[in-house]
Amino acid sequence: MIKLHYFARLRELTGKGEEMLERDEITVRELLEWAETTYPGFGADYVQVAVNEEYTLLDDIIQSGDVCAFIPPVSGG
Amino acid sequence: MIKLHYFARLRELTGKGEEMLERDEITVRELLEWAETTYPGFGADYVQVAVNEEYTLLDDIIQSGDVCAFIPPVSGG
Amino acid sequence: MKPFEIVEEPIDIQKYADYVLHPSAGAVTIFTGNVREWTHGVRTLYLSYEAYVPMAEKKLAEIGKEMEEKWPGIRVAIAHRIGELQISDIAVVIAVASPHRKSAYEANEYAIDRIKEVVPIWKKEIWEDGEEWIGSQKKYPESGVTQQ
Amino acid sequence: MKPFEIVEEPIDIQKYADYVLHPSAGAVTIFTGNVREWTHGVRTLYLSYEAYVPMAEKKLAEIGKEMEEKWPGIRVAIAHRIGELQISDIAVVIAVASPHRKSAYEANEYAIDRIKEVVPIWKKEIWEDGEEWIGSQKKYPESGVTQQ
Repeated sequence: MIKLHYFARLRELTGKGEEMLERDEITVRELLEWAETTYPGFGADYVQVAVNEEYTLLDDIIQSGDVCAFIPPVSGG
Repeated sequence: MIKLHYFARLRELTGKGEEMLERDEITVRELLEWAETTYPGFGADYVQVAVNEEYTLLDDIIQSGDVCAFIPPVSGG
Repeated sequence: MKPFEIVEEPIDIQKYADYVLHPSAGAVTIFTGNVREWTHGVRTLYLSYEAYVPMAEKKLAEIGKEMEEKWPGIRVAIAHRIGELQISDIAVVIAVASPHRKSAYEANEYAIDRIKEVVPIWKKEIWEDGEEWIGSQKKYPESGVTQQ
Repeated sequence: MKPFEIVEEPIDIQKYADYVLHPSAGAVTIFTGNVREWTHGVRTLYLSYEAYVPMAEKKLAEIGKEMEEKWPGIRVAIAHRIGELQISDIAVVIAVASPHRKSAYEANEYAIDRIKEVVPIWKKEIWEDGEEWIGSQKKYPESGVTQQ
């Protein structure tokens, strides 16, 4: 089980702030592909994934128990 | 009559904050020479003169009624 | 207060100025980012900020650490507000105290640049005729350390 | 308060931040110069500032005008305190509000540089074993506009 967080535009697009994904292991690239398929218009090319509050690269592996957040382009300040 | 103001090191050196100088007209250069002669250690080479709250050049002419201030190197901030 | 925090209440700059001040500090710089009414001729009614709070606070603290390494002797505090903000409200405050002024300015400007790059906070602009989440689109980095 | 003033009481930064803020301001920078305990290994007990008050206020206002010409759209306030100041007390505050942050930082730093050049204010450092009026000695300019 992997926990997923959605923020800002993605929270509105998916209609949820978080959900659980039933996987034991998945790469960041695969997770983004899954999100793009599941939520058309996700715009995965411009979304980063944070795992346990750290930015990741596309080939990084996410494991059951990890907390993931989809990070659309930030705009604080 | 020309009014003279002394500040900081010069106020302590001259022992006064201000005084009147009995002149009708004097250049800035002459005023600084007068100050150096009157108050040994004045350090006129490093003192500017403001006339009516504006910085002046050495050849500027000061007239009776003007308010002069000797401005040692500033150190605000 | 925490020196690196996401808050929901109005930001009191004095609190952060007091926190960073120390006897070796000869200069303090405070930056606030405020809600501006007009941007490129479009009138903003208000803004709404959202954050991934724990990660945002962690990233703010990391930025503070980067700063203290780059400019030894400085002390830093950063807060970002989330929720609905009205015109002129403070969205972010950065306070830096330093022995000398040059580093106080440089470190402060570095902080706001970094916040806009890496801290998971999002701004939605609400206008009279619409609204939009703001954020410049950047492709996912293929390799190397992300967003350094 | 006056936007460009010499004061004898403690400086409240919030007052100057509030003064400069306007609906087009997206960024506010506040700089404070504070009394530092240690300078080049020498311990300062306290400072004493003196000013030629009317000229100092006039020069501060001139600096503000220079800034508003160089960085259109900004709003500025500057105050300098005189008298005896203890460690960590604020000697000078510069507040700048601007549509964009770059000019808020640049204008603010310009202000403190100019203050140190042209405003008739003097600082005396008082140490355990002595005291001295501070100020780098510069020869009287022979020609041209003074201290531009």
